[in-house]
Amino acid sequence: ACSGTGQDDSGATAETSDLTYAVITHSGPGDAFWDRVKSGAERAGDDYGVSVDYTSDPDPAKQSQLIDNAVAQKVDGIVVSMANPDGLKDSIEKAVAAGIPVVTINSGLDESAAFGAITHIGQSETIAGEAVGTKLSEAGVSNAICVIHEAGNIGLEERCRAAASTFDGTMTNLQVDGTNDAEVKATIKSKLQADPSIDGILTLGGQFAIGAVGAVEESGSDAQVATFDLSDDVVSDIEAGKILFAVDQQPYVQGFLGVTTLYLKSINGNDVGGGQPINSGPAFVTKDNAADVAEFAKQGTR
Amino acid sequence: MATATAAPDERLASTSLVSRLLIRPEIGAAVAAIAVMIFFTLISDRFFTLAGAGVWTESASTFGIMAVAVALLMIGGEFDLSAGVMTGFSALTVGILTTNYGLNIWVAVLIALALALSVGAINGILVMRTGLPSFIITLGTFFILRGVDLAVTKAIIGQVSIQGMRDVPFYDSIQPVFGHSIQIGEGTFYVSVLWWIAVASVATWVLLRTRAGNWIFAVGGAQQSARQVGVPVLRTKVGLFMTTAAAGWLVGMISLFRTSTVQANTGVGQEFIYIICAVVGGCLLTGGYGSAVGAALGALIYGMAFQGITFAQWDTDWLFTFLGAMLLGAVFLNNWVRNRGVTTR
Amino acid sequence: MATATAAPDERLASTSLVSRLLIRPEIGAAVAAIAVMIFFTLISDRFFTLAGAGVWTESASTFGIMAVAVALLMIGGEFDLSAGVMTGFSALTVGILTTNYGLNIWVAVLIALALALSVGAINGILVMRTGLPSFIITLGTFFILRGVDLAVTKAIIGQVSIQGMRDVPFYDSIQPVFGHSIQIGEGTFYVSVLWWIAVASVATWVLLRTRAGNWIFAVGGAQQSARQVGVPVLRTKVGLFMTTAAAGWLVGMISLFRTSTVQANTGVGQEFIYIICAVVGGCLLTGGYGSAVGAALGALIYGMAFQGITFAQWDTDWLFTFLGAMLLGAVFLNNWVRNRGVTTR
Amino acid sequence: MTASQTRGAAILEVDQVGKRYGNIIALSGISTSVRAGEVTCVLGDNGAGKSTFIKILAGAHEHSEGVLRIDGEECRLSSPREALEAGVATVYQDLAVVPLMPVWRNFFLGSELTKGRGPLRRLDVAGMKRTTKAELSAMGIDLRDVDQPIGTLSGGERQCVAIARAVYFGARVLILDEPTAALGVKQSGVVLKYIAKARDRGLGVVFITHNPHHAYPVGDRFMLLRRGKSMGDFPKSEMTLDDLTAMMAGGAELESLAHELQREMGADSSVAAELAEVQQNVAAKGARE
Amino acid sequence: MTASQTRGAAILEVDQVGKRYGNIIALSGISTSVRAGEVTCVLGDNGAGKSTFIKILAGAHEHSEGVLRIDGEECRLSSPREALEAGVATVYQDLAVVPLMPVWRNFFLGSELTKGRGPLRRLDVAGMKRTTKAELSAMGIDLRDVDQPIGTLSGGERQCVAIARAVYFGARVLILDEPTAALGVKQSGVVLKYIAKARDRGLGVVFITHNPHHAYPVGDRFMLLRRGKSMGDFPKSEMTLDDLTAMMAGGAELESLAHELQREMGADSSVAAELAEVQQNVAAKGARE
Ligand SMILES: Nc1ncnc2c1ncn2[C@@H]1O[C@H](COP(=O)(O)OP(=O)(O)OP(=O)(O)O)[C@@H](O)[C@H]1O
Ligand SMILES: Nc1ncnc2c1ncn2[C@@H]1O[C@H](COP(=O)(O)OP(=O)(O)OP(=O)(O)O)[C@@H](O)[C@H]1O
Ligand SMILES: [Mg+2]
Ligand SMILES: [Mg+2]
Repeated sequence: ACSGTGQDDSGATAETSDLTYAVITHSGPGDAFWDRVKSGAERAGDDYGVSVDYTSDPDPAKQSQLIDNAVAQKVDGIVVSMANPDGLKDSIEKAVAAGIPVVTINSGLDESAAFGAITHIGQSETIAGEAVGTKLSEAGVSNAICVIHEAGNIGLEERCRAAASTFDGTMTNLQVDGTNDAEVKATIKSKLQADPSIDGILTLGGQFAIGAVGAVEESGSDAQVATFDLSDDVVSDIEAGKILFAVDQQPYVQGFLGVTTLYLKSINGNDVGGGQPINSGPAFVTKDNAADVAEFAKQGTR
Repeated sequence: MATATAAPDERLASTSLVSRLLIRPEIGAAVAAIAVMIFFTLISDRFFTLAGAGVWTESASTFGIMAVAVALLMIGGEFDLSAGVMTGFSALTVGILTTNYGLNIWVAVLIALALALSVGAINGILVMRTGLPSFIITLGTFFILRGVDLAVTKAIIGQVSIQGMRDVPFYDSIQPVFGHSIQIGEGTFYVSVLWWIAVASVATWVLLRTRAGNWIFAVGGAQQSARQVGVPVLRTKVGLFMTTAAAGWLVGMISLFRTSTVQANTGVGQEFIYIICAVVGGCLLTGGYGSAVGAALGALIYGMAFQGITFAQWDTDWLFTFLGAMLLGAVFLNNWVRNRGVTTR
Repeated sequence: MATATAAPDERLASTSLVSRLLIRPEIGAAVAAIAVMIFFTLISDRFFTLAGAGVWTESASTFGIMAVAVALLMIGGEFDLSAGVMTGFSALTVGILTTNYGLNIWVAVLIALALALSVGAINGILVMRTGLPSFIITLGTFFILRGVDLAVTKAIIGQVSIQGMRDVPFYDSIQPVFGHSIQIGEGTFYVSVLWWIAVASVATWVLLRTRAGNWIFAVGGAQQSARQVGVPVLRTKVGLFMTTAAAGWLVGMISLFRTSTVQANTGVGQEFIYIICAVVGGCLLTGGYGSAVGAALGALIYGMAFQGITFAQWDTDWLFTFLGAMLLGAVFLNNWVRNRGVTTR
Repeated sequence: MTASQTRGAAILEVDQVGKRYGNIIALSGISTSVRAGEVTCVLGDNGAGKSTFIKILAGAHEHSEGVLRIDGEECRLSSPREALEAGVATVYQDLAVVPLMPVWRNFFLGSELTKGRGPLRRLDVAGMKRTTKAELSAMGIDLRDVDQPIGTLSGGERQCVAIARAVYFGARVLILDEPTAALGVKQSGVVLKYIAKARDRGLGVVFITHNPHHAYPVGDRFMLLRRGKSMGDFPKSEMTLDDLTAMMAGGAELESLAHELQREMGADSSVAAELAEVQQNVAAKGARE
Repeated sequence: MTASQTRGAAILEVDQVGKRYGNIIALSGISTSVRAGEVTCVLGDNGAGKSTFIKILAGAHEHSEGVLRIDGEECRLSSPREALEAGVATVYQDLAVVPLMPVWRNFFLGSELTKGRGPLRRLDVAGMKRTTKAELSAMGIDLRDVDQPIGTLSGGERQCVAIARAVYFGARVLILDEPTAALGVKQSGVVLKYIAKARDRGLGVVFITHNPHHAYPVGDRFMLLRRGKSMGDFPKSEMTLDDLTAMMAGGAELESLAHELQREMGADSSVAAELAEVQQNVAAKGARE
């Protein structure tokens, strides 16, 4: 399997086994969050000398086809994110029935065991979102917008819904076109101008936070920006006080641990977690600890 | 006066059976499909197994049903950009009516069909009455439906995906019609493959052997002329839009009963895959030329390429690059084969 | 023998200046733009302010630059589906070359232009040499570029968006060219608006007052006939594809220097917005008819509608529904206005 | 000088019809009727409005003024299909064929032969191919293959398909817009024969041509259009071939052209001679009246 | 009976050229030459291959066999542009116009007039409109408006634009494929005059028509095609108008048609009479030889 850069120390692996694991997520192509899951999984594959195949599709029907595909390929284990558990039920059960160990990551905590997965790693968008809602209230925000950069994306909708559920003030969703950075900024600007009482912006991806910061500056609003996910620029903006905080769900961990769990199952029969889910986060990055994560954000692993 | 005789015409060069075969629009697509199949069989030893075939035929089948309908529409000279979102729209209708309002599932399925057909009819009538290109009209309906899917679903059930379909009464009575699967060896084959074959066969029969088929070619090839010789242009075109909508409904049902769930953004962006399949299968974007079998084969090529890339275990960052290269390769091959058959200039 | 006289021709009904004006393809778009503007001004008191205008002109400007180029291409009878990713491709090229390899930013910008032009030329040459529809060829390049954008970026910088552009040497020397903004009252206006106006003006001049413009209309309207009277079809079409690619580069630079970042999937799906703007502005999808000013106005309509919905504070779950309804409304109005002007059947 | 002689009942009648395309007045104030068993020739310069007139009769364009009556009943033809159903078959100047479709499918387009019943009702492909081949070879067109796309036929072959089709389906009225324009001498002869036959079978025929030698022998009445207006409707009894040629050439302004041609092309030019003769005729007639 | 009389140098020459469309042999083994100051008429039945032949000369189709020489040098014309640059202007049977473009833009398409220099070089719109209007009215076409899309002109008006354009730009060779087909008597006369003028100016002209009355007066040599093959190339000195009509009508098989027509249409049918006369002529000639 291919690996990202910055991991040239992977020579630690002595022998390579012929184990193959499939990591199948509900991400769209090029999504920054899921890209880190992928990096984590591939790094684990390199470290353990196993091959890792990462595939993804946001449509549950297609994602389940990818699982069927992995089963047809007779992989040695499957890591799967279950944003839409109903849609994957048949395929996961079929995989389990075929004797392939399955680990669920990120979302699908409730169904994981029922479908026959050996464990669940992550925490869902819901937990992260709820934590964000609380934290925004603490910061004194009362009228916030939640910027959804892909209409109808189940994970993004869930984040906003969860954040709104624990947030004390009002939170409205704003749909923007995530494939056009300049438009994201312009749309946020429009919103800020249309409703000057907005004092908080929650973005769901690092690069959109940068746009939000720009929009705040240009429209003369004093809204505070918070975001999911990190990036180099986000960390510097946090250090500069332009971004209040960023939630780090530690996606890298979800990918890495997913593969690790399967690896241990393969070589040693371990059931990591012993049937209990393993939490991967969330971690908040604020002005206080931003410097610590800056280096990793630069690498693209946090 | 010269009359037709059975004697060979000196103005015709003798041609082999092969080159006469090559004239059919679907042959190029068939050759390309075989090439893609061989390619992936060589690359991955799991691709050409029963288990593998189960996966890529399933993947191809839903594309195929839509591609055939879209191909008919394209032969008739029109596009339907709302075709993709129509699949989600139908499935959401059924999902909401049953899980939220507790309607009988058979009734819900029929209501969804009626809704789909109405949207198709509206598309057709708007296109014909305003004289605007169908590209822009159906883009409008695409946008409208897309927003409706999201907003209505969220407003009614509070989230963006339907959950709990399996617990709806009579679910098991209807599920086999659209989502049944059988095990052959180690491969799982879905009933959607039969639907695909059935749709392609009926479409081929209609195109080549019925008056309606003749009219479809005519309205796509030269609408004005067709009108002048008395083809009922309005009826033909509206019928085509309704056919596409009905196919969208069928695929929506297949996807709903296959996975027992549907999301508010299901089908968004798929409309182009259908058009791609039809074009790979030899349909002209300008209308008046193409075949249903070709479109079905186009979907097979797409399905095989899509799943084959996973079988080949290539890095999926490159997914689209591979897909693009495969598609171009398939179209070039198709084109080359067709040009062997006939040189029209 | 009857010769042309200045005397009024009895075979012409007298027409008012108004109805003669209405024949120009862009008038419908202008009327629709004004209608949309009035609509949102009535709905939101913040829309028609300097601050508001700053936002929607900015939004319209990048769409507008691309829409004009895409309109030229459409008038010339072709599509370019790779136009959207081209913006991301150019910006990523600059981003990677500067932040990762430390290349001089001016040189990087020129290299990106050269790459864009080559892709455009390849598109054009493939379309002309194979005779395949540009829809399918540029779909292939779209897929390929999309994969390249993601995979190469990922492989080189290890993540999917460019970081740290602002720290690149000489960034401040080039930023004003593409990303400069000025404050007028409480509105921020970007230099991209000037680019938009410049591109639309040059394109209009080329279309209406140069030989190349004549050829563009001809190759789009009737390629075979154009070829027969000696129009250099290959040159014209390849030039059009290169123009579109160059516009993609320009928009990529504007977006890069305005936001100082770019992600691997920038521009995916935007190609349809460009086509929509061109069609709303009165271009025919079948080629041979349209105007650059119309396309620029189409972009203005799209930009106003898109931002206007946010200004109106409507629930953005319905965003696409509103957008679809606005678009259909604009096209219907445009069409109605044009039909007032000329009844061709 | 208006026609009064009737051979049969008026099938189609127009009264003061006109047609505008935007601000262009293509036709105005035309009145005439098409009678069973009679051939009406429509004459006129290029751009006089002949095709526009025919398209109104055929239902391809709706008229913008005046009344159209079929069998005495006032009606508006909003589509050619309605006209076809009333038994009016038309050969359009632009032929109305679908280039990518095979010849036989074009021949039967809109009026396909079928066999079988219910869901098994299907095209009678063999029958249609046979008929097409036979009808075309009766016109002297020996096609290699009726499965060839019609767009690959020569101009004249295509024209023959359009004529053969109209003749085959024409039930009560046959409208022909310059059918012989692209045809060779032999094929033109066949078309004239068809027209005569159709007339004898009791059909009403409207025939447009620029060739007086084609119009005169078959025509019963001659309607002259000039610049979108009718110049009158003359029965054959009031016309000679020369009158007709004069009318078709525009009557006046001919002298100079005839002289010029004779000078340019020498005395062997039959066109010049014809024009000259016509011109004298016109002059003579003018003197008589 | 092969042509030997030459009025000027051969500009275009073809030797055993042929053209296949897939398995359809449209043309084979044609040899002839186009000489300065000479009008070559190409005759033949519908579908004989005339347009195909012309398209080879005009560079619109590449020939599949044989050799093509321009000014004695062997070459392949891969685009009409090359032919135009060699001074060959063509009127195609399908006219080669862009329907949505205004008349004047169509007239100058590919050879636009410009004024100004460098980046300011721009179309000379006024000049082009003026020229278009003037050239068309010289042909007797009085357009309402040269800004009208050419697709809205009548068939004959469109034909005149195509002819006027070719005549205006034709430098050394003028090729006309059935230019008079859709034209009225007057316009046809003008076209014949143009052909004669072009010949006198020393251009080589290739002229296709189905009308012997148009072909005979202006033609110097007559090439006959039948079913894709050449039946020979005759100088005018060896031909009479009747020979020509006979050749154009296909010679044989005429008798029955002539009789039939005479029966159908009565004695006043000039076509029938003509055919009958021709037929006798052919018979007589056959007897002589
Ligand atoms: N693109 C093509 N593909 C296949 N066959 C063709 C094509 N073009 C022409 N043909 C065939 O070649 C033959 C010669 O056609 P051509 O147009 O040269 O005839 P023509 O002599 O000009 O006839 P007409 O007098 O009717 O215009 C015809 O039989 C026609 O069917
Ligand atoms: N769609 C249209 N829009 C505008 N003007 C038109 C349209 N169709 C025809 N015209 C004009 O109407 C006039 C009459 O056209 P029509 O085709 O009836 O002439 P015609 O008598 O058939 O001529 P021809 O002998 O050349 O075929 C022409 O001057 C033409 O320019
Ligand atoms: Mg006409
Ligand atoms: Mg011809």
